[in-house]
Amino acid sequence: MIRLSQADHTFIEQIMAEPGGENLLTCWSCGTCAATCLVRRFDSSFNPRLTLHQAGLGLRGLVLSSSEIWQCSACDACYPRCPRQIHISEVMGAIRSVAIREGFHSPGPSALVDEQVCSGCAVCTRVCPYEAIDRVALGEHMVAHVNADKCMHCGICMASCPSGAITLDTFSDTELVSRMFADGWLGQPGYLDGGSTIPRILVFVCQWSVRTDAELQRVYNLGSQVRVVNLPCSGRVDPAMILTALNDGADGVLLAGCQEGECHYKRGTLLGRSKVGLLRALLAQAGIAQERLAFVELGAFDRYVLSGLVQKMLHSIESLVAAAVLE
Amino acid sequence: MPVDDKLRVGVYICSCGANIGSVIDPAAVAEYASHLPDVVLARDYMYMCGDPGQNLIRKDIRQYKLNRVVVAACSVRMHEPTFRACVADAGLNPFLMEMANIREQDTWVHSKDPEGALLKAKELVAAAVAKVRHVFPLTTITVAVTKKAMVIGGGVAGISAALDLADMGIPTYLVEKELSIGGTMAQLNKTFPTMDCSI
Amino acid sequence: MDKVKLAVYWAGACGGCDIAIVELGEHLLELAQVADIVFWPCAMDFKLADVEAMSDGYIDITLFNGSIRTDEDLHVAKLLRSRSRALIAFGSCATEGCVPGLSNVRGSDYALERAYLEAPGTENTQGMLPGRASNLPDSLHLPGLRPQVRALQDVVTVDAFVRGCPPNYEQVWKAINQLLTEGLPRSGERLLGVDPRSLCDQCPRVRIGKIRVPRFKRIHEAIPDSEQCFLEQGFICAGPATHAGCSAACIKANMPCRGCYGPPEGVRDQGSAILDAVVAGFAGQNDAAIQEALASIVDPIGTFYRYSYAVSLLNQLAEHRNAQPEAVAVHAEPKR
Amino acid sequence: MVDAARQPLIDVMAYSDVERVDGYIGNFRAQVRRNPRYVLADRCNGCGACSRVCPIEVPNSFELDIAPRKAIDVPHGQAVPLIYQIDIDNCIKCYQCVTACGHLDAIDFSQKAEVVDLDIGAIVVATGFDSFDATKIPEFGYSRYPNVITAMEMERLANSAGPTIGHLVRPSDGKFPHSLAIIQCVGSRDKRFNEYCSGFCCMYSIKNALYLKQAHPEMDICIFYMDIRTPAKGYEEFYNRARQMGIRFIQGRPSQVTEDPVTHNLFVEVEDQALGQVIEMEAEMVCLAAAAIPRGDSEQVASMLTLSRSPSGFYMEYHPKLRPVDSPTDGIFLAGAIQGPKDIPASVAQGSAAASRAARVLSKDTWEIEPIVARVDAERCISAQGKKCGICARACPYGAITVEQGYAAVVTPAKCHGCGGCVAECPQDAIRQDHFTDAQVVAQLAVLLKDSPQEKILAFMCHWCSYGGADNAGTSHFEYPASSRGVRVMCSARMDQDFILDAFRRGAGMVLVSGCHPQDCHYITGQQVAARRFERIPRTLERMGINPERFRVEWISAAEGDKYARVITEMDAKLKSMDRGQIIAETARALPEINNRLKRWRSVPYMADLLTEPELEAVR
Repeated sequence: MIRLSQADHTFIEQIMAEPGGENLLTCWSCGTCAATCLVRRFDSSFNPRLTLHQAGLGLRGLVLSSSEIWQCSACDACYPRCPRQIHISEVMGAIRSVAIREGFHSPGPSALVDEQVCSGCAVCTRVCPYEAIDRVALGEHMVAHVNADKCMHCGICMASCPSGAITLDTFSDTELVSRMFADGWLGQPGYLDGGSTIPRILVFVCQWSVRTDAELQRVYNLGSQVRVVNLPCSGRVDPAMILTALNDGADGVLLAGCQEGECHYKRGTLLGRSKVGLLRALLAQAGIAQERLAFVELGAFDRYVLSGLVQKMLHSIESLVAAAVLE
Repeated sequence: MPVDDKLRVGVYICSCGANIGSVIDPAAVAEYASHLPDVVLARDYMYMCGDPGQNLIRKDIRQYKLNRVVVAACSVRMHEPTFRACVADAGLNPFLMEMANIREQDTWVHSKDPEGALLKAKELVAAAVAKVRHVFPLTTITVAVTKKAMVIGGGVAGISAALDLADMGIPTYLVEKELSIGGTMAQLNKTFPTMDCSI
Repeated sequence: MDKVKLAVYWAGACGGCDIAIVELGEHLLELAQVADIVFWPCAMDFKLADVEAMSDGYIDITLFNGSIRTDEDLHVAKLLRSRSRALIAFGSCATEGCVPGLSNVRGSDYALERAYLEAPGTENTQGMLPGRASNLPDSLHLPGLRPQVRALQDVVTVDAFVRGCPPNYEQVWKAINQLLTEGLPRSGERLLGVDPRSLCDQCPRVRIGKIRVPRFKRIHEAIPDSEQCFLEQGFICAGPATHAGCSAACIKANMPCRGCYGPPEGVRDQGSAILDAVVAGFAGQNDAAIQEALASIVDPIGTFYRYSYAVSLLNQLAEHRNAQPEAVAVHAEPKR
Repeated sequence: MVDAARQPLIDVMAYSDVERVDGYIGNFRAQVRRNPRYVLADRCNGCGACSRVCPIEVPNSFELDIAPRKAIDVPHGQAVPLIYQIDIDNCIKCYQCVTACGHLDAIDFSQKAEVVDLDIGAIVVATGFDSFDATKIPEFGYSRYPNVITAMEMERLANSAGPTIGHLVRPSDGKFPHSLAIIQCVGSRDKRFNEYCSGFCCMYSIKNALYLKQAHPEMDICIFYMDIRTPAKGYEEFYNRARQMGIRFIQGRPSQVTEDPVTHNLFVEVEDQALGQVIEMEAEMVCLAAAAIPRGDSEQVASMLTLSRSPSGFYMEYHPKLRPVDSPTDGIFLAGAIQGPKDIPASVAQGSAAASRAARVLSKDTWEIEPIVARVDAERCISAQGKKCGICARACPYGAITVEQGYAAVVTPAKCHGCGGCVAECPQDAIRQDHFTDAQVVAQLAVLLKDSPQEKILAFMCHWCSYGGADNAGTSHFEYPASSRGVRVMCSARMDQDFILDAFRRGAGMVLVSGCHPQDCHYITGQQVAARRFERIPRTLERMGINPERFRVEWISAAEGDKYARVITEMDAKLKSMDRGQIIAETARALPEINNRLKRWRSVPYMADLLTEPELEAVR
């Protein structure tokens, strides 16, 4: 049992003294944030309303030792909907600041830098949506260093590192490639190569952009001509993976990410979109049909649209061949 | 602009229970006020607006021949009519009474600075005394009343007002923007809590 | 100890790589102490027949520069492979196709027509093209162009690589010393004479690390600051995705890196890596801004794949499209 | 409704607009425009023959545009008055209605708008409320998904007199919805839109749920709420009945509504607070309990009647507890939702209350009004000396002053509302305002700025707004520094430039002039007169060597206690950051110039003493 008499009012004051923590007590627990938050799709225990409520009661130990305070990715999907206009990610940030001051740390995971390979090029420090990476001196070299308390393990840095010096336990390159190739789905001639009799599409899906399992199930229902590979973020995609897939028998690659402004990692969807945009320009210049690669955005209100978008791409690839025959 | 023969100002400091009295000492304000020019008496009391408080003023006006009154209490928006009526009862022109707002604009907003609040209360009282020394009797203006009413809006509230006015014998114009009266209520299905129909 | 037998050959290339060897200067005398040059048509009087006459494995080390552009290049590459104990791809052309590889974008027929028929100042009223039959008397037989420019290791097995367009002479000397002192490399084993990290490790410029830019400028559009990271100024620089080894020569001349030293180890496709580095610095917060940034990158292939198109995943994909893959001696395996 | 039409003393003027109101308590004159129906009221018998033959259908706003009406029609069958009307913009003038009307000859295409003047003694304002536009909350899907409707649309769809004769159907397919999700607090209790509680939505949603559940026991009805508020008599019992009947109440505000594009069913995502888990309901229909909001024309009506609006936009009463149906303007009373969201019982009660308050005036033959009016000193008025002036007449918002060259200006006391604008504007100091004379105001300044004036903020406040705002800071207990000293006048228009200069002459550290927001001004244009005057003051001060940052103008409504406290707090901080010696030096520098400007003032009665002698001789 929690004894309210033991609640720590200085904890409330500490949080409210931090920038962004001022609105802690404004919350009246309507739950809009909890129902909006995407984190709970993969971790049902995560509940921002509850964390704010606990903090507002002054339950210092419970809040600071919980892993939840580290999980908010500051996507700010909840903020515009909050009827109390509480910038919840900022309150979370204020709680984290208090936690760090008191010796608590994020349980991770976080990105790891191979300091023997890193050249300190600063691409990762620039790309990180959380400014979690800085360059530090290591002997005569400058190398990247990840602040594990800030890292949200989105994998964007890993995808962006031109030297392949950054790794993460989840969604590693090896893991993604093996899922692309699993069961020999890649490595055989595709429809456009005259191999398969039907077009085959690899769908990279940002795990946050798909709001329900039912949505994904409808894509699976399209059968083996579609291979779905989950990504932590559309910004995680590596152009080389897309080119490899197209080379190894995928007729099309579809990258599905969050709608602009709804990215779970702030700017990942813009990165994914940019990469696809540049790749399509490269395909066009190399004389390869642009229809084979597309970025599609899934909004918070979109339901059961992904399977339709995949089918649309299948049709457009079929019509590529039909057009070639006509020529 | 006649100034009476000799100004005799009475000052009344209200404690308003604890609303004023818990932040500043009304007696201290009264003591201060008693030394202001033309002030012949200054008192503090728990509730000036209550009957005993008002009686005190009426009695003093008669007994001490007060010809100006300052009441330091709440906002004029609250009790100016009360104290004007009070002094009028005692035969004083109601416009010879002034109020100093030492509650809404003092103790309620400076509770964390009692010293500052006390100083401010004293000066507000002094200002009211200064003004009251310059006021003169005024006569209210009497106008004729056109015994008709206009109700703007024919919804449930407007209809209710119009019916009551008309039932009291007052001719009433019920002006409605829309084609028919009834407002929102006419659009409703059943109404709570009786579940009868709205029309 | 016997002297090492050394061969140098120039295939589809500009000649810069040979100059890089000549640039060794006094080191050439040291080289002469330990090595006999048995074949170097550019510098000394050797004939192809001399090589044909050698037994297999006669040459210890061959420094092969240039891409496989013509039938003759292919023939000599195969010949030198058989005669050499160690075949070294020397310079960007041999390593990854280099600038000649960009002709793969439009194909060799287009390249010939463009160069011999359409280029301004060209007078070729009879429409003669190399490698095609001509009816002129005393005409030389010129070798025909292959449909695609290839890197050396795409046609024969290569034992080691020296990067650069051209390789920096210090690096060349380091590479040669490495070969002479550490013994001959096994097939495809390593890069010679380079540093382990990407160019940024050696770049003296200041990187703030958080600066993102709304769009990219081309080098003729503005004069870059000489102290600050090119990418943070909005100039595309391939440094982050390029192997160190050149001693940051271009950077020091206030020119952004264009990637001639190829990708860092472990990176399959240099163009993808440059693209990643560039996209990372986009400041745009919405689609319109992103489109603007994308539009500021003209000639994406020339920007991202200037040196590596011939060995790129993109070129491979484009060839699929042509659906007539030519037979190659060694199928493209993951390099390095 | 019908009672009102039958009551002989009530003149129902439907389809009419109040265009203008002048006058004062007991003596208002209203200009009302009767819009043309193109059907003569005294001939139309409401038979509907015209409508039956009319070939044109247009959306019916009474049905919230979900059902049509004819171009000649009544809004609904029980309309009062039952007079048909032609929607002239959509009428094709086929004149079939004229034929159908026959010998009644009630249709008159030449009818024009008619403007009538009404003389009245009191006014009751009961203009009601609007519904919140639910499209402003995109996450609830209103207008994006056909089966998301508002509560008012539900009223029509469930109404046996409505377009579906009481059969509830889904807009997407016309089928009965077997499941219904009701979302509460749509646009209310929401900082993005309206912070207040709309008050009666809980009850009407429960009513709708109960009504539907009674008719369709198998229907799955879920009400998603933040708090259920049923405080009035019999309401809690009503709520309990709904729970007993199996209507599900889930505490939690839905995050969003999405739609299955094929079935058009809706998915409501919500955190059930009791479970602490996010749940999803698939509903065939969603009903949004849209908040009651102030009417779109409330600002316009407020300025016509010189009423004030609370921050929420609803009209402000004179006093929230003691005079809840009086408006700040004498003789004008508030009834119903225009004063704040209200349900039917409360609206009826307030209508009666307003009638009673109005009758308090109307039952008398005469009414006494405050004598705080302007008076002209004929000897000082330069018009009397034959000079051309008339500044006072131009400043008066009520036309209460007439100026004829050669004669002193004349104030009509019954027309004068006592703002004091003319007094402050008169360049000759020839007008005084009873009870707020120059001497009465300056006597206060002299006392308040006697001791340590450099540490004080002198705050001029208008009676209606900023004084009320300062009171509101008090009732809300918003603390601010005790360095301010308030001086009340009736309107910011009364705040004479000379007052401000005198305050600086006496060494005031800061001077605040505050009044109503322009639309709230109790004296129509008083605030504008003041604002124009105050605009010039910073430059004047600067020329005299006084830092213009020591002067501040703020418009603060009676509801903006927080703003009043904030302004004083900011000014206090600014003052504390200034050098005291510098303030004294500035005062000394400006003194000759100010004295020079105030020279004429000395001849105003009682002013000479106040401008030289120290007023307060406090004995310590």
